[in-house]
Amino acid sequence: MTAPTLWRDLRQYTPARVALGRVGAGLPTAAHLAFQADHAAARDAVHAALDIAQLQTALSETKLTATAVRSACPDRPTYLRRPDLGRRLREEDRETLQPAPCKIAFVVCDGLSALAVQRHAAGLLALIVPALEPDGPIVIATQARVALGDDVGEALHASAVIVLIGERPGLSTPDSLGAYLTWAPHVGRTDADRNCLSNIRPEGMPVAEAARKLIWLATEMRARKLSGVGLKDEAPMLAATANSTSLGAP
Amino acid sequence: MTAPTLWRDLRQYTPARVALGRVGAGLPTAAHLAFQADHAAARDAVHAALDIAQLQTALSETKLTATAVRSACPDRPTYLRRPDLGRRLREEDRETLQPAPCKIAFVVCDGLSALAVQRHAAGLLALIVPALEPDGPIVIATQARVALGDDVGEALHASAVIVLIGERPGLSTPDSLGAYLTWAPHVGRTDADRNCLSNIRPEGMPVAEAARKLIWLATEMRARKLSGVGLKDEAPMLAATANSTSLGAP
Amino acid sequence: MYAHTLQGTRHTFPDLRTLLARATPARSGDQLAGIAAESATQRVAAQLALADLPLQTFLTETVVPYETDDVTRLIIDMHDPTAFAPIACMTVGAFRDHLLAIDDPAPLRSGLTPEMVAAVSKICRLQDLIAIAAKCKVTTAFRDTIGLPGRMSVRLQPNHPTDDPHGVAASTLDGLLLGAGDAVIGVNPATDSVQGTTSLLHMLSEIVERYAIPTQTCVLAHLTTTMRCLENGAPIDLFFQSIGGTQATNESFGVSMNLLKEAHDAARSLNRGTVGQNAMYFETGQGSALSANAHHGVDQQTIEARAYAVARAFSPLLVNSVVGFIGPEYLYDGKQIIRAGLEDHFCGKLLGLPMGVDVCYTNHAEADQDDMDTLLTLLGAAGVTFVMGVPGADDIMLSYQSTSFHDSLYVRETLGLKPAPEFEDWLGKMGLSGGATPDRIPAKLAPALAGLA
Amino acid sequence: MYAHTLQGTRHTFPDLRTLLARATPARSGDQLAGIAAESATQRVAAQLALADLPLQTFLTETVVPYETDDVTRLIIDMHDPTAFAPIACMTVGAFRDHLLAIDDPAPLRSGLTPEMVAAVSKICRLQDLIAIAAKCKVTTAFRDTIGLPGRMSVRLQPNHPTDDPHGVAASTLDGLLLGAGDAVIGVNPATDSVQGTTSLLHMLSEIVERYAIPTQTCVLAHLTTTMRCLENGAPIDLFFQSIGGTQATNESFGVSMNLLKEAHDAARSLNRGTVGQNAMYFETGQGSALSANAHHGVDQQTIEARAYAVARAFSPLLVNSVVGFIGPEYLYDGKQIIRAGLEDHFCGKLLGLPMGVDVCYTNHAEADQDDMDTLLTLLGAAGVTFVMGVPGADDIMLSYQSTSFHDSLYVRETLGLKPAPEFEDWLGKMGLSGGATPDRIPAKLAPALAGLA
Ligand code: B12
Ligand code: B12
Repeated sequence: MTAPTLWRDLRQYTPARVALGRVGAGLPTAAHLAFQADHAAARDAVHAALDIAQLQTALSETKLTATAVRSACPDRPTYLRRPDLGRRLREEDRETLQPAPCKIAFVVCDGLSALAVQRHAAGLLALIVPALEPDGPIVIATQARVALGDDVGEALHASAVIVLIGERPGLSTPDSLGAYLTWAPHVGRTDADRNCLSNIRPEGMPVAEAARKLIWLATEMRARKLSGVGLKDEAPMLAATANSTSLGAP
Repeated sequence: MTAPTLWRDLRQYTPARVALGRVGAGLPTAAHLAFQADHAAARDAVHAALDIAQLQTALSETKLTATAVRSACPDRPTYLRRPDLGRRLREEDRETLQPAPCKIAFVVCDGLSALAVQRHAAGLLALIVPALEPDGPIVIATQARVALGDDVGEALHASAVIVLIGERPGLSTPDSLGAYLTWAPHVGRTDADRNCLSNIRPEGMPVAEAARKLIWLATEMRARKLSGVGLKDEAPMLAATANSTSLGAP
Repeated sequence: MYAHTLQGTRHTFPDLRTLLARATPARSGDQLAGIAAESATQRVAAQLALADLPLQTFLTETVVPYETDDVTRLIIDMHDPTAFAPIACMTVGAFRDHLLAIDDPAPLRSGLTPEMVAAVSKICRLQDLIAIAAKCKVTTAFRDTIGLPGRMSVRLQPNHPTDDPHGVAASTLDGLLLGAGDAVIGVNPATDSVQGTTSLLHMLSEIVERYAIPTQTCVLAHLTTTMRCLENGAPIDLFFQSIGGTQATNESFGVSMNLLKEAHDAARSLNRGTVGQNAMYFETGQGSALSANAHHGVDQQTIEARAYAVARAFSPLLVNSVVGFIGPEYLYDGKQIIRAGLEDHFCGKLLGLPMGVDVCYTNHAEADQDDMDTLLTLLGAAGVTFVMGVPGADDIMLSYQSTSFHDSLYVRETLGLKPAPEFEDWLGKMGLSGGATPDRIPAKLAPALAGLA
Repeated sequence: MYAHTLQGTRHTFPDLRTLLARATPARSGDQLAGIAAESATQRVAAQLALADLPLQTFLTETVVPYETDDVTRLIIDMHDPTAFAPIACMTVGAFRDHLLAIDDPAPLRSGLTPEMVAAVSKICRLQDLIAIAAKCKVTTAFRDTIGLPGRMSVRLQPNHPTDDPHGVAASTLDGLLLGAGDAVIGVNPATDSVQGTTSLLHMLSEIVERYAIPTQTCVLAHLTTTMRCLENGAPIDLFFQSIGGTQATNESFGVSMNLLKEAHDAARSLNRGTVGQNAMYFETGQGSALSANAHHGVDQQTIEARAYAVARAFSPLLVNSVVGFIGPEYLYDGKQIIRAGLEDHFCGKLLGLPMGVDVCYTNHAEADQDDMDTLLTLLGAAGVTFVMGVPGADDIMLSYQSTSFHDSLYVRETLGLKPAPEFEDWLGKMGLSGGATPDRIPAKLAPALAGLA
């Protein structure tokens, strides 16, 4: 690549909305209306529902099976206003989760982006589940928040839980997946007790990279019997990123 | 009265919120919170429902009887959003209004203040109905707008209609009644075709004064077969007001 | 037929007025009329199609027929191709860019039609509406000069439920003590009688004379009533009328172009101004056309802009959009009122009008004082020509909440805005710069002079 | 037990926190917590009771127990009775009047507790929140001076979903070209790894050095991560942490007073500032305590103000309320976000903090760009210390919409605000005053210097 000289050359380096031009202090019409169109689309994305059957089919391709549960939120509008309910299992569903002590359980939550789950969850599970020699189930939860994993983990008597969840859709990022690890999950855990990987999607952290980090973190967590602020992501960085401590000669 | 010298002396001349004091450019706390309390009350007033039975009893004290109809609005939220429906009779009710050509009909509408109607309508009708030798009915209409009088007038084949209606409640004026006169009412009349008397209430235009003006206007209207911008309120003013063309010597 | 394809879906709009309606930010009036966009996506598609529309289109396709509507005729017949020339080959979207980029849109004024400015407003964010309006300088004058940069005037609105002269005088004095009244001292009469209106005209004019205030007065009766007062020899500074954006709306208001012209001629021949002769005062407001069933399927904001074409034909001193006054049927909540207020101000200013806004709401709307503080502050930033001043924000006759005298002090202080220069001098002479401080009324403003004794 | 009788009905409130909660303007978070007023009338009654409450009460009745909460201990132990003396006998209502009347509230700062300022904010209209905040001057400094009158700074937020250095550099350059970056160039790292954070710290610091920008950098990792980077010798200007208004909230964030003190001490000993040594950067936001179930039945706005007590113990360069960031569970729509943003700014400023606001919303909230334009303009009028600058307003990593570089240009131009003086000079030297005009990148800002080749 040759050194950029024009403002718009910056666009090649980032999906961010750089080099939009300007009219006075304002945004040019084209950029402004493109933003409005993306906002309309992102608003719709929040309300998309998870296709559970499709997800189960995708999982079955790598021989994984999953049971579906729901949070205590009856619908999307409730979900948006009642995070407390999104963290609790629906009573009927708690009963279907048989306590059967296990080392690790997986909970796949729609969160705020069913699309993220639909697109990336099965692929990610296909890479991590076998590596972690799991003995617990995979649970698909809808209208769910991160902390629903605590309720599931507690119900199952799991030693640890990995939650995959659709992050809130951005203007340019409708399908970003988050992964949260919690050691000794039970209702009442706080976010200080978890670790998080975020922005899992092709344009963010690719699924393979996420799997590598998740496996590293889960292994450390089990070894140190600990998750949260006491556990830092020190998985060795990939060469490309590790070399970037300096900008290099100008 | 002695000439005022203090700002707060102005309060004796008007119910308006004068001489509130000031803190910087702002309103003192007491005045500000009094305003907020009045706003909460005024919002409630909008939603108060007309007690039709009570109104009929009040009318019967001066031997008047009235039939009740409803506009096409099923409820208050619809009323607030659909003025078009508030101007049309509910179909079932149109049928109950038998066409029987008459010189004048009266329609009492809740409008935006049931309280205004509850407090002043019967008193006003007691003064004007006998004076106008009416031959048409008195109709009580709920969830109604001014132009519902046109629909009623047309259904009855009335030559003229007088609508009494609750005006929107103000912060200090929850019970203000309006009166609208329309010659040859029929659906499609515009406000240019009507005359209006407003602010009928003890602190505004007292009922007796309103009756005097209404009778004058109705009489002129019938004589000239005309209402609206072509007809001006030229009822002789009462002495007190008429004398006020000049401020007098300072 | 207009169209735009968005995310694979083709959205079509049969005609110009439908395109405009679908492109308008959400509001209850357009929903009531059944012409609003059905989804956020459809709205954006309409905005994208609108952005691509050549401005020329507005000169060939009218939203209300030329043949049957005198407002349309006024718009088309008064259009000035020379002023239009610099933007003649632009689309609506390019026009927005142009407005944001240039320093002074004034030279374009007579080349703009209401529909053009309404269209561009629909693809503007609030900040665009503010930034562009702030560049539009519109100055008018009668006994003081309204609209100079860095200034904001106030209509003193001393209404009383019985038009009681003492009550009106007390509210007037209250307003003067708080620095209001440089736009006009304007009373809405409770009754529309010729005699009552005449009385009010006399008393207001005497107050202005005795205190020697460089301002003008107005009684906002129906124009036919005012014309009758004129015959009676009443002292009339400003001729007031509510107007709308279609012939049928104006008919429902009981007025016509001829009547307005007659009043304008009368005003000029009276020659009562000292520093200028802009002698008309108009009020408008989104929703009145729909309410009168006179909207021809056009969205309320476009119709509102058309009312400004009527106004500018008569060189008014003041034009006021009573934005939240009519009620939630047309602007449902604070958000809709705020947006509409800024749109109206923007459109009026672009067309060259001395735009004020009645920052207000009714008790049946979903709005409160916080929303009013918001709109007032934003309008201050946008350079609004004038706002209302009502004692304690509570109009005890019209039953709605507008801005108080305190509110205008607030916005003047916070944004560093001053009253009209002649009035500012007068306030200084009276010891009232920045408003009086409580307690004693200054001797120069002796209430007795206003008939209060 | 507190009470007020309104229109014949007696409203009672069992304790101070309930009184505060019922007096708060409506918002979804308090409804979620089940502590909001049940009706508009009950809210006004609570406000009236609150207005009558002596400020002294806040020194004797705590909303979160002193014994079990270190934030309460900090508040009570640091209270300065001398500064409090002038207002010691006032009620909350009289305090509001006082704040509106005086010119400079600064001398009161150390006599104020968060609960006092939260209480008074609850009985303020937006215009009061704006007018009073505009009087509070708070100045801090590191490599430039933040918060001088007539100035507004911008945090340049060049986030990237993989922390790619080229991506971060491109966004940084974009922001500099549009005049942003005087508050801080601050990246939220996508991953929280020590190695990743260290890389980012190095690259940001090199950009600042090579372009010789009088500003500071920050990577907003968890403070424990930043401390680990410090051990690695990474160049750290500002130490960042999210904080909350109760001990339990901070615990849920994985931080403690000790950790904050340790970081503050480290910052001072690094001594990297040139014109000042304010080296902490905190973020807060209504709702985080409730989300962590750490709110003790206290309304979210009061808890938020308590977070400022934590912040002010560490003389921060910048404090930022991320007002619309968390989502509609806590602030449902534009109206709630606008009010909360102005409250937070007001409370922070009264307590003496260099308050910025992340004017923002998420796609699951009922808000849009118009609401952001509104809040941004109002904050500009209120003298906000700094706002965010995100390319095109779209944070592609945190998935929310904040203010763009263009937005800050808009508000600077419309309200006549300037960047920090040192940065303003630098912009001048680079030929970037008022932001660059499109096309060519000035040679002095050669992208190669930022590693882009
Ligand atoms: C809202 C309002 C308006 C709105 C009406 C639009 C709408 N869709 O609501 C607008 C801003 C357009 C308006 C315009 C005018 N109005 Co007006 N308006 C009012 C107000 C504040 C409230 C009315 C109300 O609550 N009605 C009750 C609701 C429940 O019923 P509604 O069916 O929705 O209301 C209808 C009528 O009120 C009618 N209407 C409104 N104003 C007028 C005026 C006259 C003379 C008539 C006949 C009908 C009329 O419009 C509504 C829709 O059809 C009253 C003051 C008050 N306190 O009542 C003044 C008031 C009725 N209006 C008044 C005047 C003078 C006018 C104008 C003539 C001013 C002018 N010089 O142009 C114009 C033209 C009116 C016309 N002929 O069409 C005066 C009437 C004085 C009198 N005794 O005759 C009043 C009393 C206020 C005042 N004192 O200045 N008005
Ligand atoms: C919203 C949010 C917050 C909010 C959370 C409050 C709330 N009630 O929602 C606030 C502002 C308080 C916050 C704080 C912090 N956050 Co945060 N946050 C986010 C964000 C933007 C969205 C999360 C989301 O959509 N979740 C999905 C929804 C459906 O589920 P939920 O159950 O409602 O979400 C819960 C979790 O997201 C959790 N949470 C939020 N942040 C963090 C961070 C960590 C490390 C953990 C374990 C959990 C957690 O809070 C929510 C409520 O419990 C993400 C970025 C992203 N794109 O996802 C960053 C993100 C998760 N946060 C991040 C960080 C670093 C933090 C802080 C540690 C910053 C700091 N230095 O203090 C703090 C403290 C977090 C903690 N330990 O509690 C990083 C995590 C990086 C990493 N890989 O570890 C992310 C990825 C953003 C970033 N790159 O900077 N955050």
